[in-house]
Amino acid sequence: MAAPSAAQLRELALTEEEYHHAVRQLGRAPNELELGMLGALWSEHCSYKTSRRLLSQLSSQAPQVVVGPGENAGVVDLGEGLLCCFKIESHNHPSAIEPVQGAATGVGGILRDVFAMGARPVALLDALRFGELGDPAQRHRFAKVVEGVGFYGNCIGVPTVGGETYFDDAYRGNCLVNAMCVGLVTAPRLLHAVARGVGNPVLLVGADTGRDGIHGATFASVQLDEGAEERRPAVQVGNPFLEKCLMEACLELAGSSALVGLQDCGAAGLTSSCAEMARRGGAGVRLDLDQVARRELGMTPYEVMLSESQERMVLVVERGRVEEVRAVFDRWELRSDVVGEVIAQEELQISSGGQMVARLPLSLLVEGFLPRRPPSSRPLEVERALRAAPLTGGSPWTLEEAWLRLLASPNCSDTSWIYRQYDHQVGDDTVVLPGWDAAVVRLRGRGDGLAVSVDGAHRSSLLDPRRGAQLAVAEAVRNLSCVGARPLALTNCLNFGNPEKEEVMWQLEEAVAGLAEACRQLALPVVSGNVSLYNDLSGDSIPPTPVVGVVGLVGDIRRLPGPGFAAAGDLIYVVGPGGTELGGSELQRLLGGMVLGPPPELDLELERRAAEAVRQLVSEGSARSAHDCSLGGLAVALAECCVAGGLGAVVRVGGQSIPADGGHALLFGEGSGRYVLSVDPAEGGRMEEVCAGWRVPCARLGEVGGDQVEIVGLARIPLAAAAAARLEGIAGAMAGPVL
Amino acid sequence: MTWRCGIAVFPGTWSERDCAHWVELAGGEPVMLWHAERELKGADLVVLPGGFAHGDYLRAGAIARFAPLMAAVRDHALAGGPVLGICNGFQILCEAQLLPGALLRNSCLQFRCQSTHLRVEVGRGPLLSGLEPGTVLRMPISHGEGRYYAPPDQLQELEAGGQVALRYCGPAGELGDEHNPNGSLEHIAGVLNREGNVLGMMPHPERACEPLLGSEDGLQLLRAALAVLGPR
Amino acid sequence: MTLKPVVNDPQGLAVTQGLHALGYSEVLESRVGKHIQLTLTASDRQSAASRVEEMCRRLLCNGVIEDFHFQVAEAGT
Amino acid sequence: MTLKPVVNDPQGLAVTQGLHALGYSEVLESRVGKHIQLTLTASDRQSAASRVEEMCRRLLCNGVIEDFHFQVAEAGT
Ligand SMILES: Nc1ncnc2c1ncn2[C@@H]1O[C@H](COP(=O)(O)OP(=O)(O)O)[C@@H](O)[C@H]1O
Ligand SMILES: [Mg+2]
Repeated sequence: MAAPSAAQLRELALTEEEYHHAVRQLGRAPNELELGMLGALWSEHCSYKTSRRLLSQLSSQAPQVVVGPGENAGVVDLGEGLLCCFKIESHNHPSAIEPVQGAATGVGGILRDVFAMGARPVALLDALRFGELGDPAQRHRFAKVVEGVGFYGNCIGVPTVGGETYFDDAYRGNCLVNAMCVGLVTAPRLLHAVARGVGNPVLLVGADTGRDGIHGATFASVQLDEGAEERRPAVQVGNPFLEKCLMEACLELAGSSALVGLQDCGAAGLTSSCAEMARRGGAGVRLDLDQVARRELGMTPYEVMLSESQERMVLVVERGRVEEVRAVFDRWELRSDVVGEVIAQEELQISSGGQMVARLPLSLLVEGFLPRRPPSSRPLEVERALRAAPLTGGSPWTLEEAWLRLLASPNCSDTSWIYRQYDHQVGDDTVVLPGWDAAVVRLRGRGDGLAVSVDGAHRSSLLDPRRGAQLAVAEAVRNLSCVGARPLALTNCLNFGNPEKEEVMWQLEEAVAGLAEACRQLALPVVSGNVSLYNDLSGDSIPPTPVVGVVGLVGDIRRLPGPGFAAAGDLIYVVGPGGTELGGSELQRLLGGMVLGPPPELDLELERRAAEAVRQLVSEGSARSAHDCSLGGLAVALAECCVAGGLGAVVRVGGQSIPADGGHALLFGEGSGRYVLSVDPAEGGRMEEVCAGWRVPCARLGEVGGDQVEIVGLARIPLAAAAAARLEGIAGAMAGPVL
Repeated sequence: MTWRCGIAVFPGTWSERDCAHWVELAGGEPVMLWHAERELKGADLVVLPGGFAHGDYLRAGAIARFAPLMAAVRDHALAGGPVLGICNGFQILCEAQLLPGALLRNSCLQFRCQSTHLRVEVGRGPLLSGLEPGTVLRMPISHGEGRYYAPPDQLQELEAGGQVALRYCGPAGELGDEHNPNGSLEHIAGVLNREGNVLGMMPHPERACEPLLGSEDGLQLLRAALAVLGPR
Repeated sequence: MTLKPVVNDPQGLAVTQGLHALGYSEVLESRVGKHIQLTLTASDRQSAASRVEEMCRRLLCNGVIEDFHFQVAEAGT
Repeated sequence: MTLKPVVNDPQGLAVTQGLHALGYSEVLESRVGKHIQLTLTASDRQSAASRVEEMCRRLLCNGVIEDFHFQVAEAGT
C-alpha cells in the first residue's frame, strides 16, 4: 500500500510520526485495515496516550480493593464474599450529536462494562452538564438527554438512583453526559476480560454487526468543529431490550467454568476487545470475519473490525464446551457465533474469505503507541482571576432576593423533573431515593447498604483545577456522610478540552494531581475511571470538569434519617469549618457569570474528621437530619432542609454586627466541609461531644419550627416561597414545549 | 400449604424478582413461569409482572401476548383462576383481550416514576374483595405508557359493571387531574374483567411491601387477596 | 397505523404546539402514527396484500386504538 | 419519517421476530418509522409542499437518523 496521505492519516487520528513509528516497529507498511486498527487503538480514547502518565499518580492501593483500573470496572470487597463493581464513563460527543441515542448508548455501554465482570448492575447514576435553560436549544438537548438516559435504564430494569446536573453557559457547545453503573457479584462469579488457553474458541454474541460508529473511538479523540455534523459517523441506536437479554445470559454464565473470559465490544469494537483480552491473557487471537453476523450487506473487513455496533460481547470459552454456552444464548433468543480462537502467538490475526488480511503484534497494537506529552502552562488570566474580588460590583439584590433567586436557580433547585423520568425503584432496594444527598441501595440479606454519589465542581476548577478536583471528592464524601456511609472507593471521569492547548493540558495535570492528593488524604482508592478530552466546539474548551463517583457502605439502613428537618423544636447545628468564599459560587454565576476570586479553601484533614463526626452522628441515630452545604452555601442548605421537612427554622449566624457585604458571603459563600444537622433537643450534648471528639467545629444555630426560614437580623423568607422557588428552577424552565 | 403464585417471565421482564420477594413477604410461594413454556406449574394465582417484554417496541405487550405461556394463562383465566397484571403485565392482558381497553403513551409524553395514591373502587373478585371500596392505597408507578383508554361505549359498560377497580386520587381519596399522572380516562389505574378474576393495574404493589420502601400498601393488597382465596 | 380519531393524541398536540412556536401558524392539527415498511416475498400482489392485512390485524395494529392502511409495491420500486 | 437505511432499528427487528413467531416467515425485514398527518391551510399545493418540507427539516424529522418524505392532499380527500 502506498504511504497514506496526511488527510487519510487525520481521518484515522494518526500523525505522520505515529505512522512511521508503526512502519518501523512492524518492519513493513501496515495495510489499510491494519492502519485503521492501529488508528483506533492508538486514539486518545482507547490508548490514553496523553493522560496515562498522569493517571499513574492515582492509587488503587487499599485492603478492600479486589480489582483496580485496567479491567472493565473496578471491584471492592463488601465483606461476606460480596463484591461491588463500578465505573463511570463519558458519552459526551455522541450526545452532542444525537442526544437521545447518545445518552442511551452511554448508559448501555457502562452497563456492559459492569456485567462483563459477572456483576449484576444494581444502580445507575448520571452526571450532566448543559448550557443555560433560557436557550431553547439547550432545553431541547437537556430534555432529550434525560429521555435517553431514562429510556435505556428504564427498559433494562436497572434503577437510576442519582446523579448531578449543572447548567452553565460554558457548556453551550459541549454538553457532558457521564454515566456510572454499580453492580454486585459474589467472589466466585467474578469474571475477567482475558483470552487464554490456546485453541479455545472466541464467540461474538448479541447484536449483528453493522456500520455503526466506525471511527467512533477516533471521533471522540478529535475536536468537534461546526462541520462535524456533515461528516459525523452513523449514530448508533441503542437496543436496551437486546442488552437486557444479553445481560441475563451473561450473568447466567458467570458462575460456569466453561467461560474463560468476557468483554464488551465498546470503542473500536472487535479490534479493541480481542486485542485487550488477548494481551491480558498473554496470548493471541485469530478471527475469521466470515463468521461475523452482519446487519448489512457488503461490509468490508475494515468495517467489521472497527464497527462499534452496540450490544455485543466477546467470550472466550473452554474448548469443547461451546454448545453448552450457546444453549444459554439460544434460550435468550440471542445470536452467538464462534468467530475465532485463541492462539499462542501474541498477535491479532484476521482472516476474511479464506485469506489472512491483517496481522498485528499485540504489543504494538495495545501498548505500542507513542505517549504524548503536550506542553502545558498556567494561563495568566488565572492569576488575575484569582486575585480579583469575587463580587466585583457587589450584589444589587437584597439578601432575600438573592436567597430566592438561588433557590430558583436550576443548579440548586428541585431535581425531580429529572429523576421522576428515571425508574429509580426497580429492584426494590432503593431505600434512599434521589433528590437529597447520596442515594442508598440496600444489600439483600444483610442489614447494610451501598451509598453512592457523583459530584463535580467545575467553576472552582476554572480558578484552580487542583482545588476543584479536591472539592469534587470532598463533596461526594460529604454526601455519603449525610447518610452515615463510610466511603470505600472512587471512580472518576475527567472531562476536559483539547489537550493540545497548553492551558487545557495544565488543567488536566493539576486536576489529576489534586484528585490524587484528595484521594490519598481521604483514604479513597481509585478503582476505575475514564478520560474524555477534546470537548471543544469551535475552539471553545469546556471548563475542566473532573466528575467523581464514590461508593460507600451504610452500616444499618434502618437508622437512616429522612431528608430535611424532622420535628419542630429540634436543634440546628452547623458542623465543619467556617469558610465563606464566593469565588466560583452560584451567586457569582447568577450575578453575571465571570468566575473570579479565590475558590473555597480546603483542609482535607479537617474534611476527613468532619466526615467522621457526621457519619458517627448519623449512624448512631443522634442526628435526625443531615445535609451538606454545597451550591448556595449555608442559607440554601438551610432552606432545603426546611422545604424537605415542611418545617420552618429560626437561626443566628455570624456575630452581632452586619458584615460589610451585607451578609452575602456569610449566607451564600460556598466554603467547603460544612454540614447542617438537626438533633432532638436531648441530643444537643451528644452532638457537641462527638464533634469535640473529632476536633471539628460545631455551632448551634437555632431551632426548627414556624413557617419561615429566618436568619435573625439578616433575612427571612416564608417557607412556602422557598418551596415554590425550588420548584421553579428546572421544572419552571422546562414547562413549555420542547422543540 | 401456602398459595403458589406463578410469576411470568418474558424476555425483557424486570420485576419478577421484586414480585417474588413480595409474594414471599405475603406468605405465598413464588414460582417462575418462563414465557416459552405452557405450564403454570400448579400456580393458584398468576402474576404478570412489570418490565418491557420484547422491548415494548411495537406496542407494549403486543408481542408477548402470543407467548406459549399466555395460552395457559388464558385457560386459567377463563376457568375463573385469579390473574394479576402489573404495569407491563396489565398491558399484556389488554393486548391479549383478557382485559378491555388499551394503554397509551402518558399524556405528558414522559416516563413517570413516582408515588401515587389509589382508591379502591370495588371490592369484587378474588383479588379485591378483601379490600373495602374507598380504601386509599399508596404505591409507586413506573411507566411511559399507562394512559388507560377504552372506547366510550365500553367505558360506560366498565363503570356500570363494576370493572373499574382502582383510580388515581389524592391522599384523601379525592379525584382530580393533579393526581392523575398519565392522563388516564376517568383516572383509571386498574380494571377487572367482567367476571372479576383478572385484574390489571399500572402501579407497582410489589414496590410497596416494606416500611423501608416507604409503603406497605402493596403487601396489604396481596395479603387480602390470599386471605380471600382462603386456606389452601 | 394512525390513532383513531376519537383517541386523544398528546404527541400530535405537541407537534402542533412546536410548529406554532416556530411560526407555522397555518397548521391546524397534527396526528402522529406509525409507519411500518415490510419487505416480504409473495407470489403476487394480491396474496401479499392479504397476508399483510392479516399481519396488521393480528399483530401490527391494535384495533381498539388504531386504524391501519397499507400499500403494496414491488421491491425496487 | 423512516430511519435511515444504515441505522440500527431495534423496533423493526422486534416486529420481524414477532411476525416470524406467528408464522409469517415470508417477511424478510421490517423498518419502523413515524407517520405524521398535518392539517394545514395554504394557498396552493406548491406552497403547502414547501412549507411542509421546511417543517420536516426544522422540527419533525431528526436528520441525524431519519429520512422523510411526504405527500400533499387536499382536505377531504
Ligand atoms: N441527572 C440526574 N439524575 C438523577 N438524579 C439527579 C440528577 N441530577 C440531580 N439529581 C439528584 O438531585 C439531588 C440533588 O442533586 P445535587 O444538588 O447535585 O446534590 P448534592 O449537592 O447533594 O450533590 C441528588 O439526590 C441527585 O441524585
Ligand atoms: Mg449534598
